[in-house]
Amino acid sequence: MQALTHKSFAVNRKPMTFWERLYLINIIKGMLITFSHMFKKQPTVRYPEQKREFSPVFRGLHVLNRDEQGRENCTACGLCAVACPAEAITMEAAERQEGEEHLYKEEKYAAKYEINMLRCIFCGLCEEACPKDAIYLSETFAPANYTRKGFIYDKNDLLIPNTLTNATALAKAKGVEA
Amino acid sequence: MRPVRFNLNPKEAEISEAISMGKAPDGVPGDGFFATQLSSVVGLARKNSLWPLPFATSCCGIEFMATMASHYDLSRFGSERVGFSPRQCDLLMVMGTIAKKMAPVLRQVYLQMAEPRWVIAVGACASSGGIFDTYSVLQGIDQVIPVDVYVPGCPPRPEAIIDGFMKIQDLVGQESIRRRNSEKYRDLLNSYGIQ
Amino acid sequence: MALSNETIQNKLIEKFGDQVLNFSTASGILSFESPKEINLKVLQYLYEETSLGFTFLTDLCGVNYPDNIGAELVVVYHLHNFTENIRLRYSVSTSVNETAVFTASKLFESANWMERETYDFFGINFVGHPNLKRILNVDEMDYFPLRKQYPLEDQTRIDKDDEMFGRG
Amino acid sequence: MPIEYYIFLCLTLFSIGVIGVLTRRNAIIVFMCVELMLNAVNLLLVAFSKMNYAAAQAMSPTTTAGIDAQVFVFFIMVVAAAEVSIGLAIIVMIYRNTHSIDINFLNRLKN
Amino acid sequence: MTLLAFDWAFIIEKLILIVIIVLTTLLITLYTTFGERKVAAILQDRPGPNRAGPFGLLQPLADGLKLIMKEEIIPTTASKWLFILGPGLAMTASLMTCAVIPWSTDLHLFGRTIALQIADVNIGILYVFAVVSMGVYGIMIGGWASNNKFSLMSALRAASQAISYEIAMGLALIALLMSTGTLSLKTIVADQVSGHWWNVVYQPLGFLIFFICAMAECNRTPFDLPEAENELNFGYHQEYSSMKLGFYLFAEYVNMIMSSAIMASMYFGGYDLPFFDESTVAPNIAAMIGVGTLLIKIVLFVFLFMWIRWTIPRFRYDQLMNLGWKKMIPLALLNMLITGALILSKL
Amino acid sequence: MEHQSHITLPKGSIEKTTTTLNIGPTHPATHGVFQNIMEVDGERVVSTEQTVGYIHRAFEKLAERRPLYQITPITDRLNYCSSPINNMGWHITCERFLQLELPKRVDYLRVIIMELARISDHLICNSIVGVDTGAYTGFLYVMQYRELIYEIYEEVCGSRLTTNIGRIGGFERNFTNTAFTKLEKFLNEYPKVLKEFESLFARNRIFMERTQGTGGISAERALNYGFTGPNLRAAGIDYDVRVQQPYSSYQDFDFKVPVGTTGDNYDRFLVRNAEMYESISIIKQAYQKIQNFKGAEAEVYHADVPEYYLPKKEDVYTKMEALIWHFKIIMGEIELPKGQIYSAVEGGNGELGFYLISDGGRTPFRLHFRRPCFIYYQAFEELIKGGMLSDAVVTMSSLNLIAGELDA
Amino acid sequence: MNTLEILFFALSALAIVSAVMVLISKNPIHSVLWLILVFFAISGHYILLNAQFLAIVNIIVYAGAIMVLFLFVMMLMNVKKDKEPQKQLLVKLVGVIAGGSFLTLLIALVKQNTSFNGREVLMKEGSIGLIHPLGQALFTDYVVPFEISSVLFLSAMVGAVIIGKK
Repeated sequence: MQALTHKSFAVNRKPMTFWERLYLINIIKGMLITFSHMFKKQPTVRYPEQKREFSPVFRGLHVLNRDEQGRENCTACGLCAVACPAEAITMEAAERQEGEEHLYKEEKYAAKYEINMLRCIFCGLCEEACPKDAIYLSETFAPANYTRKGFIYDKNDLLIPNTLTNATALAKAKGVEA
Repeated sequence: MRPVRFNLNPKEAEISEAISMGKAPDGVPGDGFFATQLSSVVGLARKNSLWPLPFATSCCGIEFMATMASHYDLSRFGSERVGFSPRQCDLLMVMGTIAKKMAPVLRQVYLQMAEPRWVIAVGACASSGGIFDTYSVLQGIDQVIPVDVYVPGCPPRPEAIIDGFMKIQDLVGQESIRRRNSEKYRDLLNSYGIQ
Repeated sequence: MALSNETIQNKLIEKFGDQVLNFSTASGILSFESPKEINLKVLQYLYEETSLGFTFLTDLCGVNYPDNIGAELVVVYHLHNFTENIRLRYSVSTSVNETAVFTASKLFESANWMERETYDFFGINFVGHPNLKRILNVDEMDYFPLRKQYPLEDQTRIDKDDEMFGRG
Repeated sequence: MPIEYYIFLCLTLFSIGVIGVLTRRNAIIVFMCVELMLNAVNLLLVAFSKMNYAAAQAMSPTTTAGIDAQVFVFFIMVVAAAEVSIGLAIIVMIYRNTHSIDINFLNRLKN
Repeated sequence: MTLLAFDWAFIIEKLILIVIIVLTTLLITLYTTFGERKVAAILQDRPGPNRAGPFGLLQPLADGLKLIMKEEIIPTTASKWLFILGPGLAMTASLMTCAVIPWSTDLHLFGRTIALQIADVNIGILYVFAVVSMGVYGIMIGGWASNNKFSLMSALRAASQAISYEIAMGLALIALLMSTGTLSLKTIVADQVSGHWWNVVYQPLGFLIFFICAMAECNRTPFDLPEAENELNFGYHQEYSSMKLGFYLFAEYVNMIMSSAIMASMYFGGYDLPFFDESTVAPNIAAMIGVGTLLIKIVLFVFLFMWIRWTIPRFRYDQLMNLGWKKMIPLALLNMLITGALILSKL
Repeated sequence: MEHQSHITLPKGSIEKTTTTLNIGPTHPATHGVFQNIMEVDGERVVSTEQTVGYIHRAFEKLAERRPLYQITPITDRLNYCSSPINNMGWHITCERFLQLELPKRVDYLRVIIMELARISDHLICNSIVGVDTGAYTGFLYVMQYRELIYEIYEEVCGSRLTTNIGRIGGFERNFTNTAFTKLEKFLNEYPKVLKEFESLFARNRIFMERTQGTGGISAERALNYGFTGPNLRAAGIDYDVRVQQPYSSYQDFDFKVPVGTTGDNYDRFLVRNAEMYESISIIKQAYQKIQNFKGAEAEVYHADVPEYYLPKKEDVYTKMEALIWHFKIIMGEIELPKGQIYSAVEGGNGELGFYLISDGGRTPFRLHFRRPCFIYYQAFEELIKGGMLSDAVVTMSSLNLIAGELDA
Repeated sequence: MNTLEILFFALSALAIVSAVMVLISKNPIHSVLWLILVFFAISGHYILLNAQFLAIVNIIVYAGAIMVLFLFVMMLMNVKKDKEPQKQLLVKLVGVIAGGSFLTLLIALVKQNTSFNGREVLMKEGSIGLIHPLGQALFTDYVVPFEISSVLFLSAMVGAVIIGKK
């Protein structure tokens, strides 16, 4: 078949030279390469003791956001659940009662908000779908567990620390070491 | 912009809830001092010499490669001897989607492993089916074999796989040497139809 | 030079008359249909006619239109002429009750598995195929999962409830 | 050690080889029994060599009487090795053509 | 010198020596497995096992204990006795070689002269050769008894490989024997100690052939076809679990150490420390220095084995056979001829 | 007496001279899950029957239930060694279907990401060929640099392997400076490592003998079997979608298409290796072009298509119109035009095609993936017939079979 | 009974028992393994007789090469125990009786022959079994047969290869 483009070039497939036929030269060359690696710096991240910084956009465990007054942002609109390709998000909406204004930002809130981390594929679509600045992914990766029920993260596990009551924890969550 | 960088409440794994643990029922005398000592020594040996059998079917297998490779190096935990012979391995690492066509094979591999054996389900697909809630995919390998540790993520990053591996190590280290002969363990296997 | 969509259309009409129909061009690819009886003839003509030279079968797949009574199942061929760099889409349709379509695996080795896949998904029976059996699904499966009437989700699941798995 | 002991031992081994040749049908086993017989002979040869050597040594301490027997054993081994290589090649060959190593079956090669 | 001298003190002395040598070999082997993992790791830019004990030093013990505590599986279709015999044979055959290795000059203890060699057989090299040719039975029997097609295939590979490379190995040895004129390892080493040069200087090609054949006999990459984990999935020992598997894995390393020791003794002066006059120190100290020297040589050879393993790809079966029959054997013959010619020309 | 032409076999003798070997589904050589039921005569392969479908996940059915943007995570899991190419391929298909015009900078950014993905794909394939011939170390050397590629992905999209990178109309966010720094680091260091990797294998006689003349296929047969990508190029046909039907502004780049002659494993190895060098050169060019953008143009990372590209978060929080669009896109209420499209990109393994049929609903009516692996794996029997078992293993890895793509 | 006798009888018993096992094993692989044991026993005898060279060569040649070949061929053919059709019982019986009578006859012959009476075999001593005198003999008196045997061996090798190639 004729050439389809003028961009092609043939790969280097020249026959073995005499020295290459002897095996030894190239084997020794290879051995020198491996030997030189003995003195190279190991790139290894010794994980439990040493942790690599993830990128600021890393898609790990979710968090539910609060505003500056410590109120939950989520209004249980369900967009995140719709956007989730894995169908991992469950929520139940509830109306905000009198006297709960300091808890919830808007009139509706998520009475129950569960993410099944075992189903979740950490694609980040929920974060993108949220119109209320409520759900974000964090830089913590989801830890392993022994049971399936250890992966149902409910609201308490997801909410970020309250600014008003627990400022130190929030600072920690923000990664600002005091 | 993200409000925080970290989620501070990742769920702690309760080792007592693992299917292979569980407290002895009341009235059963505990092991003697010697047996306990032996158990802990053997546990120590076993946990540092877990030879994995990578049952890698898809994406998670690629991350497992990264875990094995120089950047994360699973061999630090004494488990670089990756074998594909079920007889020789201690830890079945199921990584990737297990389709219904594959399920009998997986079960067969599990049956061929020598006791004591542990199973770790790496990734969403192996643990629960993940996004593939479809007619052809097994919704979690715990439908066919008992699973000791689940690792979430799709695929989990190498740190997460190592985290799961260390959970298994904790489990292995605490296991009594008599457990595999116990009634409870037999019941567990029976519940999966394994004699 | 340049083989254009019009040339192909004219040549085809010249050869097969009104048996080739529904010519249209979408995003640069000419597509047309024909009765399923002559699919091999058309493919062979496209392959062997030197001025056409569609010698590469890019893709073969099935589509199910449950609303087109009598032509529920469609087999779509994507052909490619490398030298002229032109693609072609050709489809034949068949009824869901009478699903026999001639196999293209004699012409293209690559059609072998793609036809098996199409059989597996849609139950299109490729006549003359050397080894027509399920390829991706288990042999015991008794339906053709990609037809529109069959559900996507695993029906035997017992652990599926809203609490565990989202919206269900 | 009296020479009779060795003779009896070797005769027993030899006879076992003979019985094997007579009773087994597997060509390879038959072949192996032949090897067994050869070895019995070898052992006997060595024993005889030492018997003669013992007698000769009494007269002259530097004698090499009986060494021929051991040289013969050596040659027998060489021949046995050659025989095995050819024999096994033939058996493999037959097996490839007929899918059998049954010696009774080889009768049929006659016609 | 006969093999059957019944002097009880002598026998006790030898028994103690055997126990010490075997135990030392096993201990070294244990750490060779660890060494292999570490060497592999370091060549591959990673730290290797480092969490069992300080620097991971307890790793081999952990492996061993785990293997002992693991369930024994004998496949129902396997032939039971042979299945058990296989690994035992592999282990015994590889350990038997250490009988003729001269570890050092004589020790003088309790008024006795203790030779640091289990048996100075005057056909030492032939003995080594015989034992090496036994080694393949372990693999063959184990592979066959597993009743598994991959294992069987690997057993066949092992057998044909072992036989083919034994020939070249023997021919390389003959050239060495021609230049040394003795079959006793002790004499060979002693000659090198007293002579000026190590044998490798006289027999460079012979050493190369011997080294390559030794790699093939130990089933090390690039000759690890019987194991070939990517093709045969560990081959002959894939049905083995627990300590029987341990024996197989162990035997490979014992083999490696033994062939290193033999190569060091035959070509590299054994316990001879170059540029060092042993007569300047007390004989016992000289003996100890000799042991140390030999051990260092062994370690270097073992490292070389590992280094090669972690660098190059493995052969294909037919290429391996080609190399053995069409390259190694003619080369060894050529080497023999040249040696003969040189010896004759010197006469 | 009638002469018998052949000897009749006695009872109990073995009729079959070949052995049936079952390679897979869990065999180290089948990266992922395939089953090969091989008939071998000694070590020679007489015939083989491939069984696939062990991780069939019903992608095509799944895609019929998902709006366009939710299909991206599914495409991730096709060829997971180079998922960004799949993502981009899918976005390009959608954009062509919806007739969206993209700014050049987005195209170039995409080219960078796609070529990185191609490098990581070829890198895995070639190093696995090394592993399957028995040399494990080269694999670990280059894997370190795949890790760098992953770090770049992570910087851009937040994930390593299944990237879900990009959106219809552009990227979800602009590349950060860290990403570019990492890219520079990669471009500086990687060619050296590739060179080193090459010298470990390419001229080593053991490796050459293992791969030369094994698993070869002629150009005609390769075409008939539907080969594309590096495997077809190794057989000598310089078909490359990037050149033939340029997408994402590939026409702006100057690169060469390496071709082999015999289509054997060695050619495939060399072609992939050469392509990695070409990819590096493409990335360098693209990076150069990106640096040439100045001012507001240098910040563009998506097309201005409010119907399909999510509005800015700040606007969603504050502006009603943005919120409405946001809802519409997420709920998948933007109806697609009727019609069909076939669009292809050059994936790691060859022509990765998307055949999208829309009936005007919110989800595709039918979406078919042309998975290159699936199509060329048919030829496996022809490739290995008459060769040794070891050749079959090497051939399998040098074909770069990705189970996820194959079974879909 | 001294150690020598103990060793002699133990080795003899081992040899005979193993030889019998070669016969009666159903599985040809087992037969091969038993035969290897016979060869080891015979090598043991050689060592008792101080024929060191022959002892080692016996192991190298018989146990190390020939039997590996046998084993190899068996495995190559994958001969299973039920694959060998058994001879009729009568034929077997006749075979055993014939062999037995043969043995009896030979023993009777030896017993009658008085020339063996009181002849002793020199154990553990004597230098003729060592490599030096043997080599001397081989390369002086027997050099022609030695060379001829090497030619024989070579031709056997070539023959085997040619047969195998067919």
